[in-house]
Amino acid sequence: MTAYKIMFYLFAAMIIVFSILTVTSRRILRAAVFLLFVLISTAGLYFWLDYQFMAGVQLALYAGGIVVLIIFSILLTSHIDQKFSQPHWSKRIMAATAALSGMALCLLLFLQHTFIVGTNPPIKNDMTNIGTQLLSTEHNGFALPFEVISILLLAAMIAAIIIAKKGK
Amino acid sequence: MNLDQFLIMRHELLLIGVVLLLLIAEVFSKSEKKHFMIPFAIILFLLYTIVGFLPAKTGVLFGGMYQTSELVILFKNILNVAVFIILLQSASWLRKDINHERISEFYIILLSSLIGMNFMISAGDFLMFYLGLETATIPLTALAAFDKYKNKSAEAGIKFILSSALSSGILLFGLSILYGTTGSIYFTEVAEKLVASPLLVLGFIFFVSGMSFKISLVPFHFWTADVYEGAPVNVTSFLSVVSKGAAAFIFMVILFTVFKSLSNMWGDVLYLLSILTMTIGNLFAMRQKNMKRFLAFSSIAQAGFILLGIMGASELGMTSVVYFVLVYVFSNLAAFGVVSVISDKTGLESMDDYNGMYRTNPKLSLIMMLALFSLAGIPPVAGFFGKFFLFTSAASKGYYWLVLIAVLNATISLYYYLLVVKAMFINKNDTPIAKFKSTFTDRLALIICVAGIFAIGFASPIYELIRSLSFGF
Amino acid sequence: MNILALFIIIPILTIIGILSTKDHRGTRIVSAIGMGLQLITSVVLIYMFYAERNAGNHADMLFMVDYMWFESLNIHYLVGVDGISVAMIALTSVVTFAGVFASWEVKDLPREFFISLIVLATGVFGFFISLDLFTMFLFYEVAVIPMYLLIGLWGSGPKEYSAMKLTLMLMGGSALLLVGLFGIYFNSAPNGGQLTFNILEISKITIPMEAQRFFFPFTFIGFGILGALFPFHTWSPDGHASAPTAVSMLHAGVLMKLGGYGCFRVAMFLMPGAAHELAWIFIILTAISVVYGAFGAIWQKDLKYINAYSSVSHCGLVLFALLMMNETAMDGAIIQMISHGLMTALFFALIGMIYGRTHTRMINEMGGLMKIMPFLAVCYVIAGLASLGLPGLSGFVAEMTIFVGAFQHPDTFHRVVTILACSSIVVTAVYILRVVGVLLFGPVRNDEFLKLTDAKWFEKVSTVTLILAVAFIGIVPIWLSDLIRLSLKPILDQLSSF
Amino acid sequence: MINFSYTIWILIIPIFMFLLLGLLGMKFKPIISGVLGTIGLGVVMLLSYYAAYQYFFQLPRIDDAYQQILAHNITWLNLSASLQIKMGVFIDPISVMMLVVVSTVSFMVHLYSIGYMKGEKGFQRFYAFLSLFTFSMLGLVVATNIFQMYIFWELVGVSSFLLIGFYYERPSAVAASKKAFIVTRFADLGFLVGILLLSYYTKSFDFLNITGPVGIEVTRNLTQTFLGMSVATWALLLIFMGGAGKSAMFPLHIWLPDAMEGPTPVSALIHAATMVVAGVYLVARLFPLYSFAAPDALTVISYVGGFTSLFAAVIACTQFDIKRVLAFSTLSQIGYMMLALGVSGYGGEKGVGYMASMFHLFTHAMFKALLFLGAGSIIHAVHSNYMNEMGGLRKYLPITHLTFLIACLTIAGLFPLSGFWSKDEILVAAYEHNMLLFWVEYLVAGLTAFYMFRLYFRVFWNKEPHYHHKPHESPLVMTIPLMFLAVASIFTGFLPFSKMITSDRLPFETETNLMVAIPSVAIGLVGILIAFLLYKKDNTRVEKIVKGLGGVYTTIYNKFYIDEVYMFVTKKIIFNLISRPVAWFDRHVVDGFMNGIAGVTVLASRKIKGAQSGQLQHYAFFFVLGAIAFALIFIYLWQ
Amino acid sequence: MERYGIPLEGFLVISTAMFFIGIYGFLVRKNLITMLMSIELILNSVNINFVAFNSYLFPENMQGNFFALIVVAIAAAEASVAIALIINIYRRFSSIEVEDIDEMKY
Repeated sequence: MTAYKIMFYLFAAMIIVFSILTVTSRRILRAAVFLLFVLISTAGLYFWLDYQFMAGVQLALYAGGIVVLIIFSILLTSHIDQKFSQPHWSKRIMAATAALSGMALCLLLFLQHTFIVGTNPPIKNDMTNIGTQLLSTEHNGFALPFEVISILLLAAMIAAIIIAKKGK
Repeated sequence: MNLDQFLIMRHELLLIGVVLLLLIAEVFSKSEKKHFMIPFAIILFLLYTIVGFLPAKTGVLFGGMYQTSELVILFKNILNVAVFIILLQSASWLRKDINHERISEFYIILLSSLIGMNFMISAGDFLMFYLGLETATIPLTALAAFDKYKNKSAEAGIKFILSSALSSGILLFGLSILYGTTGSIYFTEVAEKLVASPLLVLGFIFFVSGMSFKISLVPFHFWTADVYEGAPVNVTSFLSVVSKGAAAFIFMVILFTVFKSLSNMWGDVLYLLSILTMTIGNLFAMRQKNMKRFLAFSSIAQAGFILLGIMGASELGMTSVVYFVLVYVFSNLAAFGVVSVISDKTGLESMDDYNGMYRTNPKLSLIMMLALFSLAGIPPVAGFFGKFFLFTSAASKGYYWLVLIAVLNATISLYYYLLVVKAMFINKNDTPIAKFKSTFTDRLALIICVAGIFAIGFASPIYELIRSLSFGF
Repeated sequence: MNILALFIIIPILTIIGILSTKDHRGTRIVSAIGMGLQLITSVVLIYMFYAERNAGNHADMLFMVDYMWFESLNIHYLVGVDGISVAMIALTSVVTFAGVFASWEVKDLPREFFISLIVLATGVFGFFISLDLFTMFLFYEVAVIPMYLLIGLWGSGPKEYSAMKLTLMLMGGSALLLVGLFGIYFNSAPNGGQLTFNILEISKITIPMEAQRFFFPFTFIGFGILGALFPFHTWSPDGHASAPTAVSMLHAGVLMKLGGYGCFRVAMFLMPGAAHELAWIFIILTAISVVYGAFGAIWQKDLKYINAYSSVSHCGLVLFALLMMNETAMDGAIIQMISHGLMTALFFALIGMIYGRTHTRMINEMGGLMKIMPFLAVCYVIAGLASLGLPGLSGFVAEMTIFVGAFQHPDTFHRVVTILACSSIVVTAVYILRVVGVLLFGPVRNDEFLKLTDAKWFEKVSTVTLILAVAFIGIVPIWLSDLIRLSLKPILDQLSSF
Repeated sequence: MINFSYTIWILIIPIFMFLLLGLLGMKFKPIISGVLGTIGLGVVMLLSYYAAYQYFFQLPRIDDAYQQILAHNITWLNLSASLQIKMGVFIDPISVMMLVVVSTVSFMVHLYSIGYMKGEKGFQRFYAFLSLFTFSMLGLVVATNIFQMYIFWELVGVSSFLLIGFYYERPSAVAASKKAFIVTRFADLGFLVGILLLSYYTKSFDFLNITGPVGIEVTRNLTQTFLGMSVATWALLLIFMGGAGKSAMFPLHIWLPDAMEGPTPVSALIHAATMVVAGVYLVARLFPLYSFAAPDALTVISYVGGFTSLFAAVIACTQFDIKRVLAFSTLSQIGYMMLALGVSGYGGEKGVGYMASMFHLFTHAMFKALLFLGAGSIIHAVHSNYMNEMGGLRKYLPITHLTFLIACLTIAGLFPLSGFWSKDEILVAAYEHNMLLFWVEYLVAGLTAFYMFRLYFRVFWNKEPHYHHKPHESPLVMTIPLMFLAVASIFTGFLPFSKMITSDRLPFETETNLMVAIPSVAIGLVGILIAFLLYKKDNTRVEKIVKGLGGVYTTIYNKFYIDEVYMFVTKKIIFNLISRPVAWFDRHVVDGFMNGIAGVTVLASRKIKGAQSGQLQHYAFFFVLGAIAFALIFIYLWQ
Repeated sequence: MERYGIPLEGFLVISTAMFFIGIYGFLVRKNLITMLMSIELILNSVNINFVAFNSYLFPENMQGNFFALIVVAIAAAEASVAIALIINIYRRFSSIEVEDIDEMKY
């Protein structure tokens, strides 16, 4: 049992437990916090995999951005101390059945599948490579998505503004 | 970026230019004189549309992430025309006081969405495809809620974004599986490395579910009706024509190129989906009273017919799909155009309000009738040709029973289209919609649509052109 | 310019003419002129057809025009006529012409009415001249769809229900038909090569037997629905009952003939093997149609229902005779189409005119009309006599030819069904005489009716045109019969090749 | 060689008159229509006489036999390479004879009607229909082939229908016309099927072929049998069915008495003299075929004829409507003719029945027309059909009385009136062939005399009822035909029929068989005597007899309830048990099924509406479930 | 296929679990914001997949990595628009309970 293994299991356990808590917690702010934990644990997994850049983005954008946004909206729209009533049992059972059967199916297929492994030499996952690839217009270069996403973000921003902006 | 690349990416780049121009104009415009944005945007877009028709280069850029062909360019042009008509139709709606503050935003969001679609149908890998898809969808959800003083519009927005998010989540999960099993996100590489395995099928099905959401195929269609009903009419027409058309196109291209080797299976997936879609869509459409909701379900059923074309898995099939989308653009926009005109003038959207409309507004009623006949596939309007070729495509693969079911469904669809015709022409009404004169832009839009409805069917060169650009396997 | 193009162009010009008229009067005059021209054109066509034949042109189809339309699918705009189509076109012209006059006094939205009527007629003309399955199907649907508006807007009674039912059932029929057509198309090049919708080309090849067996029923029933094949005929009574006069005329008179025409021109001509194999099923169905329709008519009280059931019976006879697949019977079948077209149009015209006066179609509410409106009553009697097969009128010629033809099969099955079909002439007499007796003869039951007037001039034009046509065929049938007979040869050759 | 092509005018004139009077009649004064029609018919009559004269006296015979001449024969319709329907004029002894009969009676009726129908509404129409009828009947008579005959046969039926229903405002007339048409139509169905059967085997419709050696050979050699009878027998029996319908043989007789609803001249023309003998004519026309190919059918014919004659005579004794009495008498007499044909052989002496039948047809036409026209004259005078409302008319209607008496004596078969000669030949034929029928015919002869004189005495003698206004003799235009026909009734018996009209067209000699003739006259006299005793004076004897007979009388009076049986079959079985269920079935089952499809669709639409609940999470649930279900299906179930 | 003793399947199990937990949450949570959180779980699980596949199976390039990166960005955009819409809903309906938002149905 190496430290890596322990860390992995720790992150795994955290992710799963906090995920479950996120979707079951009856206080909304707590749910948001649990979500934050899930995202952070995920970032931990990325670190574990040596994907620092990805982990950083995860922390900054996801944990830092989205969760804050969510909490912000919670504050706008909800009473913090309000406790939700449980959803109707039939709904829960139906949803659980669907989710569990889907999960069973997916896991079964994942575990049965023999994955092929890439044969080319691995590329070093450092900032230099990430930077060049991000701006490369060649094969395996991601300049185009990088540019396009800015349009998406611009449009999303305008969209969010016109909706959220209070009218006269 | 040299000129060649510019020419290849002409549509996207020009469109981004248009959006930026609008943004600049918005910044420098006085807040009480926003109206001028309307003609400005329309003319700008018209120019862009015209430029789009000029001969262009085709090719692959960004190491395969972006690709374009004559057919893709043609399809982008079709979308442009559709959007142009929608812009015309939305002019008088935007002119209303309540929308005064948000005119340019409307254009910017709409055109951004179009940019997304252009990237989506030009995508050469799943990342660009997904990115384009989201760029096309996310801003649109805001447009669905554009009438933000209406509960229904707000409801449409939230339903749209949440279900769209769920669907893209599932789609993404499918894509991740595809990536995991093939090791690439590039279409060409995935196609090469594709080996049928249960996991791959799972990924594929998740991908299909996500796409089905965009094209509104049963049982992934439920959002459609609510969103179409709640959204402003012009946004609805954008959703039902442009958005759906683009999604159907790229879906077909991906099936034809990436999943070529799975064609046996996806033929059957589509078989099931199309039966479900046509039937359920029709069954729901039968009972609708709200025109927008009615057209929503009818457009669901139409999507089922499109699948018949895709199932042909051939040049013929691709031609028929593109051709049908072209026909569908004009027919559906004509129908939505009429709904939009009436909704703008009177605020009425229920089928019962249309009773006796022919006596007061004969031209609008006639256009509506032609549009509905075209949707139902009645000659001599173009819809007949569109449907006929779709059925030909399915029949060419021997799906005769499916064709039978489809045509029977077309008969059911005729039933409810005739209900509208009946309302307008036959039903008596003491207080029909008063006679009114529609604005220039509305009329222009409708004239273009009607011309399209008549011309496309008979003009075989259009069909032959598409055919010459199509591919199959 | 090819004469066949006129059959499409004249109606279109007429529609444009109608659109440019200002008032009701102009509308109907333009329609009358347009359809009059159409009638003249069809007479010229007959003349030209005979002239060509006499000049030694023995091609199967004359006046052919072939435009490539959708090249990649090999869809052509291909038209041409043989004697049968010529006869059907003449029928259509006559009935349309009479129909325009029968609807002379349409009050509500006359312009729309005449336009729809002419669109319908255009569809029918197009159908009869088409030699390409695609255009044929296109025109078929063009002909069907205006019915909805025509019945729904200008009809009477439960018009919306009937209009919807009729449209949907016919469209349902076209669903089957479309599958059949696709079946033919995709089997039109069994040995490789270009697929085609061209009827003449397909007839030269042999569609594989399995395909024939599968697609023949689709095609035949698809057309049969329009031809009121039992048990798919129920649109007909309701539809006819609710339709306005001219529409009933055109529909029963011409549109239902599309069914019979399609059955032999497409289903039997292109799939002769299956036609032989499966004929017995359809012979039984059509024999049922014949007798069943006649018995159904006896019990009806509404004039239009009576006539609708009688149409079921008579149209059943058409399909019945076609399936006998010999020269005489098929000749009779086509004469019967024409004959039934004319006399049923006459019937509906008269019923419409009577209804326009009495505002009822229930026979037991009327009586003694002979005294009140002798002209119409006499015409009605003539129509009735034509319907029950009185020599000297067209019905007799048709029925006798059919029976003689059907009797050429000496086996018991054919004999029995033929005799069964023959017996319809008695039942027909029963219901026709019942109507004539109750409606026209006897005392006047409602004194209100005594004030009513006889036919007006335009009504006379309408009925006299039809009566002349009926009598012409009845008295000198040989012209029509020979016109048809010569054109049956390719079809018979095709059928006998199995 | 004599050219008979002018005979076509015999057909053209009446049809022209029909069109003229039918289309333009309303433009003329009534009387002009009548005169025009009569003149036209007069020309036709003269042409017929001329043709008869030429045929019998000028045309050279071949091997002593009268020739069969196709004066005209044009193709009317091509049915197949071998079968054509032709139209033409066929001249042979019986057709010429029928031409004479039809044109004579028709002319008399035309003339008579000028007086009888005077002032009737629709006078022109009447004449138009009369012309149409005459045309059709003449066309039937001269038919060159069986199909032409069928065509005109139908036309005759329609003319009869139109004329019976002449008083169209009278429901009984309408009902009668309908009945006549439908019953005969039913019979014609048999005729048609018979024609089809026959022509299928002989490959021809032409009389020259099918009654010539070839046709007979073909049909005689038909060994194919169906239900124990040869196909030829079937075909000819079916054809006879058609004849029986037109000639009102039992059990298809029911329409004839009702047909008396038509104007009386029509009854005289159509339902006494001409149309009703078409059946006899048809059998005579095909006689060689019957005789050689289907003797069984002939036997059937003889029994049907014999039975009908007895049956009708019995009923005639009880009827009170004078026209109905005459109608049943007609039935009875046609029964005679049929019987004569049925018992006849072919050729020479053996063919005496055939000759007798034709002979009786001829004389019967004269005296029966006379009877009807006389009855018309009576009705014209007293405005009633019922003999109860008549009596003592001899004073008022002297000419009518005299001519009527002559007719009664003729039909009773008293020497030397024409009825005697023709009936005698029939009895001879029956005597030689079938004793049972022979005795039946004796009985019928007595009954005939009885009921005719019952009628005669009731009308012209007996007690005089109270007349609303004094009856008066009919005008000259009506009495001239009476007198002409009376003369004809007296003298036509002397025509040498066996020299002219025989089964093989060869003349032969006949002698009166006194052993047959004398009893028959005696029986006739007995009948007259009984009638004299019962009806000369008003007395109670009749009532006593009626009472004595009880139910038998009622049954006879009600015509053996045959009409009721028919009514039961048509109303109850055809209408209620077939048509009504068919109509119901159509509306509810067939159409119900179609509507059911629509209903199911609507129902399904309503049932599934809940899925679109407006709840986002339900949508999502369906989404997920759909995706998983598709995955399961295509991973595990799909091959 | 193993790294530090942990096979690829370990990641896949985590991601799958997270994915379906997210789905479950989306299906049952009554509050629109919590539904949005479930969406984030779903997207996050997908990212894990991409990254794990990239790292374990195809380290020759960074497709999975970048895909995940872009997904994060898209998720952010999506979340921002969604939140705007939720706020809008809150203004109109005075509630962000998903079950209250059913004006349009059938």
